[in-house]
Amino acid sequence: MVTRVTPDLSVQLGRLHLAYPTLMGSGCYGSGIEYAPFVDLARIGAVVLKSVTRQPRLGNPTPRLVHTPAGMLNAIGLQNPGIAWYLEHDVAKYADRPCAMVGSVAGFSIDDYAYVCERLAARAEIDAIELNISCPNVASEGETFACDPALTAKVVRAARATTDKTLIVKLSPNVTDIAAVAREAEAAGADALAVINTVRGMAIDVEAWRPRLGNVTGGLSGAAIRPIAVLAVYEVARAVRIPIVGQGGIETVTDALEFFLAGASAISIGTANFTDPRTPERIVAGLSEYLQRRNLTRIGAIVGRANRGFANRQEYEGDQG
Amino acid sequence: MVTRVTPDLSVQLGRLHLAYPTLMGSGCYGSGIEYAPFVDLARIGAVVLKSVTRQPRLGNPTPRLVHTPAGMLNAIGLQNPGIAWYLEHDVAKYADRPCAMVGSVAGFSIDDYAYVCERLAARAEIDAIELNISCPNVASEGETFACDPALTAKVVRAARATTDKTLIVKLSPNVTDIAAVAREAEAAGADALAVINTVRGMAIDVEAWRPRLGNVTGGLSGAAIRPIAVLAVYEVARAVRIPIVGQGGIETVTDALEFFLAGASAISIGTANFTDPRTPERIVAGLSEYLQRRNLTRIGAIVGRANRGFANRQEYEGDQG
Amino acid sequence: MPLLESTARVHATTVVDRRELAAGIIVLGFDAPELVAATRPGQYLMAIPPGGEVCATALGIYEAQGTRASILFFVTGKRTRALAELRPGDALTVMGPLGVGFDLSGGVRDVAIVAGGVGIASVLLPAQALLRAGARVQLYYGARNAALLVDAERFVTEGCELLAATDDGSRGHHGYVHEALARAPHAPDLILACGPTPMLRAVAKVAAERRVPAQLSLEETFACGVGGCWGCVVPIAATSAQAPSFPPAALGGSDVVNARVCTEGPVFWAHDLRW
Amino acid sequence: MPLLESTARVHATTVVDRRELAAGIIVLGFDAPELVAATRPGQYLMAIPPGGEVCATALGIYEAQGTRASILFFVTGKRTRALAELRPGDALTVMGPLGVGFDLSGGVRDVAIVAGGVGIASVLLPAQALLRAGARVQLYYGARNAALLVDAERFVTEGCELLAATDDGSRGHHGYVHEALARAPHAPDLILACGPTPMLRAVAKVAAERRVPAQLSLEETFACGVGGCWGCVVPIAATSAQAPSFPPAALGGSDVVNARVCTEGPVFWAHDLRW
Ligand SMILES: Cc1cc2nc3c(=O)[nH]c(=O)nc-3n(C[C@H](O)[C@H](O)[C@H](O)COP(=O)(O)OP(=O)(O)OC[C@H]3O[C@@H](n4cnc5c(N)ncnc54)[C@H](O)[C@@H]3O)c2cc1C
Ligand SMILES: Cc1cc2nc3c(=O)[nH]c(=O)nc-3n(C[C@H](O)[C@H](O)[C@H](O)COP(=O)(O)OP(=O)(O)OC[C@H]3O[C@@H](n4cnc5c(N)ncnc54)[C@H](O)[C@@H]3O)c2cc1C
Ligand SMILES: Cc1cc2nc3c(=O)[nH]c(=O)nc-3n(C[C@H](O)[C@H](O)[C@H](O)COP(=O)(O)O)c2cc1C
Ligand SMILES: Cc1cc2nc3c(=O)[nH]c(=O)nc-3n(C[C@H](O)[C@H](O)[C@H](O)COP(=O)(O)O)c2cc1C
Ligand code: FES
Ligand code: FES
Repeated sequence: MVTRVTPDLSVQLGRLHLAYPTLMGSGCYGSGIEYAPFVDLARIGAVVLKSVTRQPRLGNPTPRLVHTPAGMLNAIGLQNPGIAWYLEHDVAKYADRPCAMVGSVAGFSIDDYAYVCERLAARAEIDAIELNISCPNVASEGETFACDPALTAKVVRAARATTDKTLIVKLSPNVTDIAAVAREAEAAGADALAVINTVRGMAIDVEAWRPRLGNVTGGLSGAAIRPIAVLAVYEVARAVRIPIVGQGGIETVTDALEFFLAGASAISIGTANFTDPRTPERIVAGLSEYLQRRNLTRIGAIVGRANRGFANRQEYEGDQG
Repeated sequence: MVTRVTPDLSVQLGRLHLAYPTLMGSGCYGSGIEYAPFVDLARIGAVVLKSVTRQPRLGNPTPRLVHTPAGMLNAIGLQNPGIAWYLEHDVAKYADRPCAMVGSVAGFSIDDYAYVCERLAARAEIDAIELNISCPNVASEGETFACDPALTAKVVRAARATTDKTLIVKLSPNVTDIAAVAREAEAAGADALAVINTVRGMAIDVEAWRPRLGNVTGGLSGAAIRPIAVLAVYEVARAVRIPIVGQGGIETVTDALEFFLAGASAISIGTANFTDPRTPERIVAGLSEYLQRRNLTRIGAIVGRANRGFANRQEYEGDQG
Repeated sequence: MPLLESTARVHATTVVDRRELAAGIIVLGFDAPELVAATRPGQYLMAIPPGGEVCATALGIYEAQGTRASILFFVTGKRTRALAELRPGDALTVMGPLGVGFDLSGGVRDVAIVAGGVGIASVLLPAQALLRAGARVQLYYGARNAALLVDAERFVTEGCELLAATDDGSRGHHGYVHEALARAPHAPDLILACGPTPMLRAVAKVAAERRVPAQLSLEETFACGVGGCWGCVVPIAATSAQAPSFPPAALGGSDVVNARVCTEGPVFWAHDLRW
Repeated sequence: MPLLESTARVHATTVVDRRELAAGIIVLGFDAPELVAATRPGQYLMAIPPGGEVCATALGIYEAQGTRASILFFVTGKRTRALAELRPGDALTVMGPLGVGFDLSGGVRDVAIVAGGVGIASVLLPAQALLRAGARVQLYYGARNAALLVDAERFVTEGCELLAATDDGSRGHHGYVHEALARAPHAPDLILACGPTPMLRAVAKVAAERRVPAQLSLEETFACGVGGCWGCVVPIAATSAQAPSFPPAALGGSDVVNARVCTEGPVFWAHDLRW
């Protein structure tokens, strides 16, 4: 006998409980408020806020965006008012938040990360912290932390020491072995991993003979990078036990399912919001339908099931009924 | 006064002179013979042959191909009859070749590469050698050489010692710093660099709960990876003085121009032949028109011109007339 | 969480009217009474092309009256090609109205509107509003040739004085539209302009020379269109009323901040721009 | 360089006829006399969809007579959707004919053709050839329901005996088409089959049990379609006449090699397959 119950889509990332397994990608969704006229924020899991740094940043010169086949390049350059102003003027707006708010921290030194993380995590309006150690658009100012396992370990350890709130570490695809970086982040105390940030890329204006982006290079996102992201999640899932927030080109429920099956416990939607802000609610509805059709009661049941060969994940329970 | 002359599209890669700056990507164009009913091979620069290894290889299990947004994943697994059989049965077919034939060498040890390179380069029918040290689809059998600058140096030095013919070294995008690998390849004696091979990726069948490729992972090619490839060429061009064969998602003359402006002296077309085998002749015609429109007499005039900031290339001569 | 005081919404509408004004220049009319009620002159919308392309596309709100709104666009790429395939009866989803419009307060009496090419799509509503308020409206309208001066007569019917300019001289002034503006015998009270960036820069220069305040509707590559991605910025004076909230001390002597064209704009005062 | 002895070419043709046989099942007819002259039953072509999608798409050559050839396809994804938009007068580029067809030599008298769904597109030409040669042709034709048994009557008109099977029992045998074949009172001389892989496996099993030689037209994901990429392989017996040139010693005791469906196939003898 099969009873059709509404499947449980909730997910636990460290101490953070989300009603839906859908996060909105940092830098793509502002503070969430910008999207409030178009979506019911109570039906998404969390907004990951735009990354904030210790000092204010004016960001990169325009143009900051280029559309490319099945994707786009961006080079925003972490424009933000700096942590002091942010705490004073912006954070209070999230007091009555309808979904979880994840603060995103960026920086240029280990001390930067720890400093900003501590202050941001101290605020009640912020439910968890994501460490953006993988932004490809500020590389001129220093090596990307997530491209070096040892640096990753150090920065995660420093941030970990400042807060008990859930710490999500965002990894870069611009490496040879993402699993090695993931292992260091886990060992250093990360509660979850965001996989992946954008892939480094460039486009050239062939009439003007110059790069299309003011910053010369940018980060590639959207459907074009989905196969790269699915593999990254798959490899990281086999290397660590902490949950993964899969992202990179998720547009439809089928795309989202690829990430869950590859080993993600939750997903993040960035660029697809620019196609249609109704994308998150369509994906949530599609996940419910899919689980019901297969007689599964919770999203956790499919996490990491693309390959029965890996043994270090506990969600396996098979189709039921 | 402006005289419209047919621009010179020829290019020199080490000792190899090509009438057209268009190579057909290894593994995408068979031996060239397969495409002879559909294109005039005399109007392309060179065919880079399917990679050959020391021992015969049956290749990866089916499915070997998956279509993805603006691209495709492949995991052929270097199916080939091995160098001995290849020399005996296949190479003689190229005696009356209408364009240059570049032999592609793959392997699993430095000795493999040197062994196959020496034997293949000794044949008069083979005009140059490309070292495929960056195939992502046989990784289970050992590290990809092009992901390690030191290994790259060793394998290039070993191959270099076996022949005076032009040696093109094919680099992988699956690294943090492709310029570092490029510098090692140049120092070890490469005459030219092929930039880039495919990007590692994966796709999952969400109904069957298994990877779509028999090999689990594969290499992503096509327009989706073009921004990644353009950046790789741009970075390598600033690191080395030897010519670059740019590739990754070139479908139109505009795409080709991006690569020349980024710093490629020649381009390679792979996946776009699957869309339409007339792609190479369209691109050659388009390059001629573009150069004429801008009163340039040779393709070399635009190489590396996307950024006037780099000083180590000699082709700069500005729009003429 | 306090919502923005925004009247913008997602509107699932139906195309009721399609006109091809010239080769590759399309007007699509659709029923969207709430959008019409909320729209102020100079605002735009994000149109979601059928088929799920990567990003929605920003288009001015051309007409807005009663229940009917319309968009006017040039077919330049994938997304406008997809929109051009829509026929009456087809579904069309739009988000809007978005951005700040033109500031038509202050009782201006004599206004020059400058439109270049597709810029015409954003100036009908301000022209109508000004005419309703009793102002004199001169439309300086430039295009490559006469055939591309689409709907010019429509503006005359509404009550505008038309001053055409074409690159090939096939109608009106032979040359750029800002040249016609520069030569006008008396300066207007206010200039409103929408068109390609080089035209807007030239208009700003003429406005400065003639000491006329000018509002420019800018175009940048957009991603979100709603202020969420900070991809569409233009440098403006930190002292501008449109400057985003930012710590003044952070500017290190510079008086420039990056404002979002989609949200702080698309209309900016020419004297505020630092581009 | 010695060319392959190939009659395949790129043909720039024009659509002259478009029929929708059922919802999402389209036949496009086009003029291509050289293609028709070169085509053997069971061959296919690569159709280049308008709009420059990533890969051309493999489709059986459905009809080929005089100057007119046609393709019959199900709209399943991007590429077939693009082809479905073509109308009479539109340009269509195809490459072909490609692959080896069915082997109809040997004077067979009594043939069972098994077609599942879109597999029907590859079996009209062999049916016609066999009928012309005086053979009895039984068409075992399976689909989800009666409406999807497209052009069934056409085959009857040509002279085939039709044995339908539908998943929902709406016409003919209620169940799979191979079940109908398994129950046939006498075994045919030869079986030809084209359809989904599970159907082909089932047909191969029936053929083996009844000791009838069977030729199966396989489907795999293609990239080049011309033998250049080795992406479309299927394992077959190394002893098969269709096995690609390969050093026997290399097989290490295995008797299996990977053959390209696009070039060594798409038609293989069932007994050669090692899938
Ligand atoms: C606030 C605002 C309001 C606007 N209002 C209107 C309006 O009312 N009507 C209107 O028509 N437009 C308007 N635009 C412009 C419109 O948004 C863009 O032109 C539109 O997004 C075009 O989309 P597309 O996909 O059709 O073209 P795109 O593909 O974005 O192409 C646009 C241009 O870029 C070029 N291009 C595209 N890809 C490449 C490439 N790979 N290499 C080189 N060049 C390339 C094309 O040739 C074309 O000229 C407005 C823009 C803004 C910001
Ligand atoms: C030799 C040969 C002959 C053939 N002859 C014919 C013929 O005569 N007629 C015919 O109709 N077909 C034929 N086919 C099949 C045909 O080539 C393919 O079905 C066709 O390429 C479909 O292309 P498409 O882009 O429209 O669909 P695709 O996008 O390739 O989709 C095909 C199938 O894959 C599924 N799919 C696509 N993308 C995804 C995704 N991201 N996730 C999950 N599922 C997905 C779709 O649902 C669909 O069922 C033949 C194939 C071969 C090899
Ligand atoms: C315009 C834009 C801005 C972004 N800004 C940030 C950022 O500030 N911090 C960050 O961690 N990631 C940033 N990202 C990366 C996204 O959060 C996301 O990881 C990535 O785009 C891949 O997902 P997608 O393909 O769904 O967009 C940005 C992406 C885009 C497109
Ligand atoms: C089906 C397929 C097979 C390939 N096989 C090889 C190979 O054997 N050796 C090699 O060096 N590169 C191989 N490549 C990589 C291509 O030569 C090329 O570098 C890459 O696909 C990027 O270019 P493209 O986007 O134009 O295809 C293969 C690519 C494809 C799509
Ligand atoms: S387009 Fe996203 S902030 Fe303007
Ligand atoms: S599809 Fe390329 S070899 Fe068959």
